[in-house]
Amino acid sequence: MPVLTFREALNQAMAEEMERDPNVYLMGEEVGYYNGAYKVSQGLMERFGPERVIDTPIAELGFAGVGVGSAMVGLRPIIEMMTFNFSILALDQIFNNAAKLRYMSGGQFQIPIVFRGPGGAAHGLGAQHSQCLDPWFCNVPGLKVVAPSVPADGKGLLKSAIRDNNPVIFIESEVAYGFKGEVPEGEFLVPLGVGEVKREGKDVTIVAWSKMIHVALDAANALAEEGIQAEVIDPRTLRPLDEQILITSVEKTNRCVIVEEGWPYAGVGAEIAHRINMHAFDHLDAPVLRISSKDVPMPYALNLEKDVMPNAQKVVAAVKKVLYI
Amino acid sequence: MPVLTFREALNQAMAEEMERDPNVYLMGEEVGYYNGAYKVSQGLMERFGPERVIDTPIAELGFAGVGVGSAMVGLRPIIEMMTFNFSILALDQIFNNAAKLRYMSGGQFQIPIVFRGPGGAAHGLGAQHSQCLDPWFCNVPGLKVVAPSVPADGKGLLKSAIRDNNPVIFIESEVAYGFKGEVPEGEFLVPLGVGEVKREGKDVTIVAWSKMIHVALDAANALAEEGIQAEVIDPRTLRPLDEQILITSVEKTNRCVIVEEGWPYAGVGAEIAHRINMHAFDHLDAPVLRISSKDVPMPYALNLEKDVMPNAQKVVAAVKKVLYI
Amino acid sequence: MQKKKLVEMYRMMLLIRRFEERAAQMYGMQKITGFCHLYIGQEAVGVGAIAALRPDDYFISAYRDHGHILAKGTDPKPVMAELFGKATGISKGKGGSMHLFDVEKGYMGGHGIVAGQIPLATGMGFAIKYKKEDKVVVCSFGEGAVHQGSFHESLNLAKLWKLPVIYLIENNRYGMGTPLERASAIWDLSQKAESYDMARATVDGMDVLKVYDVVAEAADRARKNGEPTLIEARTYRFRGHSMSDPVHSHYRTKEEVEEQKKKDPLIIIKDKLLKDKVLTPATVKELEAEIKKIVLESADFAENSPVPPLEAVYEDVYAP
Amino acid sequence: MQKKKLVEMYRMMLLIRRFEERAAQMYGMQKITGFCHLYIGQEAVGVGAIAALRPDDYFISAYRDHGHILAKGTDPKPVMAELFGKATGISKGKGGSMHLFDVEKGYMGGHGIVAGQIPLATGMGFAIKYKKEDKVVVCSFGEGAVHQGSFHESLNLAKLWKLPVIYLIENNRYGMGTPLERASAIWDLSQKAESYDMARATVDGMDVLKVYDVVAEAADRARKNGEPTLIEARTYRFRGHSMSDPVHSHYRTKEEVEEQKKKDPLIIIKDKLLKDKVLTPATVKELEAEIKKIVLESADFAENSPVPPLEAVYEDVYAP
Ligand SMILES: Cc1ncc(C[n+]2csc(CCOP(=O)(O)OP(=O)(O)O)c2C)c(N)n1
Ligand SMILES: Cc1ncc(C[n+]2csc(CCOP(=O)(O)OP(=O)(O)O)c2C)c(N)n1
Ligand SMILES: [Mg+2]
Ligand SMILES: [Mg+2]
Repeated sequence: MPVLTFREALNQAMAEEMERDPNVYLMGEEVGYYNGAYKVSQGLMERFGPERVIDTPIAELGFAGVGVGSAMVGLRPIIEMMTFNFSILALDQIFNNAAKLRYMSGGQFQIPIVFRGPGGAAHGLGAQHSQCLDPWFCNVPGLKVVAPSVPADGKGLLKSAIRDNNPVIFIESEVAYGFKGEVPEGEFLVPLGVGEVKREGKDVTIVAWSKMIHVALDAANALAEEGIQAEVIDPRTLRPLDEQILITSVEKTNRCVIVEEGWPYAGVGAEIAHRINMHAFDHLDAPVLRISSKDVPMPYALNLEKDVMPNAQKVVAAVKKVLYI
Repeated sequence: MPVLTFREALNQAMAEEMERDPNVYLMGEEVGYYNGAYKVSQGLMERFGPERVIDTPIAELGFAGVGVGSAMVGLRPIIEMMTFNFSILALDQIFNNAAKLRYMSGGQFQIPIVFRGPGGAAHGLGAQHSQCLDPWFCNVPGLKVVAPSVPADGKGLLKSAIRDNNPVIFIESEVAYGFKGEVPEGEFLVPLGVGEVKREGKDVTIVAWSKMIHVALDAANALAEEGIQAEVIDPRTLRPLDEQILITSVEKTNRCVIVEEGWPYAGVGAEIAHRINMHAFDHLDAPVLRISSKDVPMPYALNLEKDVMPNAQKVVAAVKKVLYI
Repeated sequence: MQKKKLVEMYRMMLLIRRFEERAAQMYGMQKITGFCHLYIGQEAVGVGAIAALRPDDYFISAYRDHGHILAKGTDPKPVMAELFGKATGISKGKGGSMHLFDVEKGYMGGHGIVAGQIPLATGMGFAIKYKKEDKVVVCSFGEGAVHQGSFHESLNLAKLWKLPVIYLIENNRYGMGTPLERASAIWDLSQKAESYDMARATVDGMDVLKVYDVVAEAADRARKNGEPTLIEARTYRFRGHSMSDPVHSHYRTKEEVEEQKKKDPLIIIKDKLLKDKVLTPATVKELEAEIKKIVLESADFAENSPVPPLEAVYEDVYAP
Repeated sequence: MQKKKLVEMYRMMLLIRRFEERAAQMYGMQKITGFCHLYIGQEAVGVGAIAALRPDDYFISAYRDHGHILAKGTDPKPVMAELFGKATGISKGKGGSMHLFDVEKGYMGGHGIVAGQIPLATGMGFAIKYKKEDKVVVCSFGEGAVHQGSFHESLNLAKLWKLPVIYLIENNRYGMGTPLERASAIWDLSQKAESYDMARATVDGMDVLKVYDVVAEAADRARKNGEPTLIEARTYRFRGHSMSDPVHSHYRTKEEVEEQKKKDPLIIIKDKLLKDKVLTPATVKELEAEIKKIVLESADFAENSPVPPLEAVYEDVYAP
């Protein structure tokens, strides 16, 4: 199987879907002539022309709404947010229009639109550029939320997201764009709403997604050296959430640690913890613990940034805590 | 003690604080000549003049930013959002500027600003006007979030919020503006971050805030008739959260139901449930249950709306479930 | 203009007026809840604009939308039923007064967030261009919406990309209780087009024929050259902002409202058509009677329709 | 203008140029991380504008902010230390290149969200009026920021309320890789002032004296009448958008950049001052030496400063 970087896998997904359906187009800041701020759209304008790969002015609210409006009349836009930080300006169009138009109209519309781009922190970008908005998107019915962790999932989920007839928030990662992995060629779809066991284990369940999977796997490797077998679960889609895969795992391991990049208060991890507590209460031998970013805006200095973010040691410590060792 | 409506209590808080400190001003749509869309600012323009009670054009992002900018140089704005639904347009100024400027500047600023207005559903306003944004605000470090349930708390907390040197999101309720209650005259401050037991009980803890307190109290009354003594706790401030009052109660009752108006996924209730699970795990005799609005955009038809919202019956049913009866 | 079309325009204005009066009555009887914004006084704008369009052109507007959906050709019955929150409503009772939609007729809503529909309209214009269709979009909004960022972002995009969108300001002088002069740095709103080098026009929004002409011209420009236009139609609302607001209070006097009512758009067109012998007093009477019946039937239909079943709560959140 | 002031302006432009060159070098050595946007080529705009202000006037800008904070009078040492992410940085190492602040000097940041600072500036103008202070605000932003909604909302408010704010577009022709003509429906950006009946000016942003004059005039208008102004300064950036971008690539040619470098604002002012005998080749040399030393010292200071202690993570989230 070919080995691709994450950005290549995403690029392939878009190219294949644009090939397949002329109603699919890509719009955003610098997606065309510049080939994307992070080169995810490399070559797409050249291949599909500037009518289908459209550079926008810096006007997130406006072009997000353009995407939604065009989806109301049959197009299937992919709207790139250069980073999801900037989507804060566009939330009204995403929450109030994309997510609600179908419902408010009694089903007269479908809004097949993908908002994609990197979320979370990169390195040394400071507070306004290092945010993880996952929980806000997950909070809103009418949206789906996807956060792939490896290139193959990136491709398979993005293709499914583009074909989905609903608004999908597709959260990538700046630091992961260079990660490599085997990616099936051609028609390869990962269904939305289906999680995956990224590593099997029996002693504790670690739930993580997006680039936090790699933190979780690092922790699992370190734990393995101490004889602790961690099971690492990647829900891949955050909304709808594959509850069953989580519960099945916790029923086996009786312990759970959730790793998320976002802030702790009302994070996605809080919801996952709640669902596990609710559905696997009698199986839990310890409270579900969560490792999140520290509850502060992201500082610039790299030593502070590192301290704020989840890492393998923090996860290992939490695992030991739920194992009471 | 005088009996006031909620709106009068809030009005009094603003009037007293504007009297006390000439740097406090009120800005928003229709707050002046019209005396507020919901009449919370009744008489304030007449009393303090149009320089301190300022009507704005419909430009939420703009005037929210004006508030933040003026707070950067020493003023203490109260920014009324006609309803918090419209604050979605202003979130960039709230999240990226109000919440982060102090941190990013290494403490060079304080941003004493209150964003206030009604949140949640009223009656028959449909999906775009019936949202509960509490969890998004709570997610963000740098903000404080307050959600009073009774007029006295409304006054005491609003006065504290105005005097606080940080951005405070102060969430009221359209349907509660007419609720009446005793309100102490003059200098009456309820500190931020301190919850209150609204009703004592020993069998189960019900956590609720804002207008959901009344749902919780109705449920508690109904339960009392069946001999079940529910303790109703109102955190009053959601961020920072008075964890201790919650834990103390659950340690006594061993059971907990959380009632919130918002959507379930990654709601404030998820966070509260998580904290209780984490800190009172060994005291819990049943999983913490949550009653939220149903996971759908708000429908217009009153029968559907009613079905979507939390109510006393749903709370009673959840309580019985955690009591295994 | 053809006689038939003139009569049709008058008839539609009358239908909207009577429909709104009935809605007001039903609101008073609590058959309708929530926010309900009447179009009374502004009928010439929506009717004139939509008459200048083809049936498959798009129209999109704000929450003051009853008149627009009717003018676009939707049967009054499901419209009234929607206001009642009934299962037979045009949005199945889930949208309400502010969120009427009729995609088949090209009526794209009914939007509750001030100026939120402006980027949507721009996106429809984008789609028309993308699909190389022969259509235009008219986007209606109040003068209060002009100061929102989405107005600015959209107009720049529309001109930059040459999209067939007509931005139609229904300037009724007030946004709730705020007069234009306390919300806008300028009085002549179509001047905002200068920021985008966009075609512009100002029109008497009380005269349906003038509105028709201006929109017809803009639609032509949009179709032929993909050129957007910004139109300001000067109109007036005869009722309060919504059913929960008084007709006059702090922000305008009774005298002002009475004065404005002398320019009632229905009277203006009726007088003209009578003078031009397009209508006779007899046909006016007949029309009144016909409309009265239609409106009554719509209220009966709404009244007798069932409320939505509770299962509807979970329907249409996601498309299959 | 006084000779001393002219020399001071030249000196400041030189300081910025050399500071930026050093920052680029430090970035190459990975002493500086994240996004780092250099001001090289645009020095005349910030220096000319700030020279026209009083020390207690406010200046606020975007992430391309090194030049602005230096021009406002901040010691280069804590500025360089901030880029290094050190505890001695002007924002204690927590802001970084994009988030420099010096409230004491009236430099209000350093903002990473395009156009996010425009409402803030408007709010400062509001506060000046509220407190009846004799101050003005200059708000700098790129031509790419003009299409954001916050620009539009702010300018309407500033004119409506008569706020002493000067909106200064630093039009360097590109927003990242997007030239103005692919982002804007119009070329002459100060024309946007028409939408608000606002005073406007266009100025050669490569000539510090012209910038000075235009801003001085606007500041006067702001102080006397509370009148805002929209100024477009036409300038050019000689480097890539940020340190991670190439100087030229798809969006502009090497030739274009070389051509533009002939209008280097430092050369323009230097030649003029030499011609007018305000400077001599000898004083230029002295200045170069002095500046070189200052910049080197700033880098040494940054290098030798400690990183922030981990406790700093939880500090300054909330004010007491
Ligand atoms: C973003 C947003 N802000 C505020 C409101 C509340 N609101 C509803 S209508 C209205 C006034 C709008 O005035 P205008 O645009 O002139 O339209 P008109 O009602 O006069 O038709 C306001 C402030 C809203 N619905 N959306
Ligand atoms: C809201 C927002 N959208 C996108 C970005 C990413 N971004 C950073 S700088 C920039 C270009 C800005 O161009 P311009 O305003 O002309 O300023 P210049 O960099 O040329 O000084 C973009 C798109 C951002 N920081 N904020
Ligand atoms: Mg109006
Ligand atoms: Mg630029």
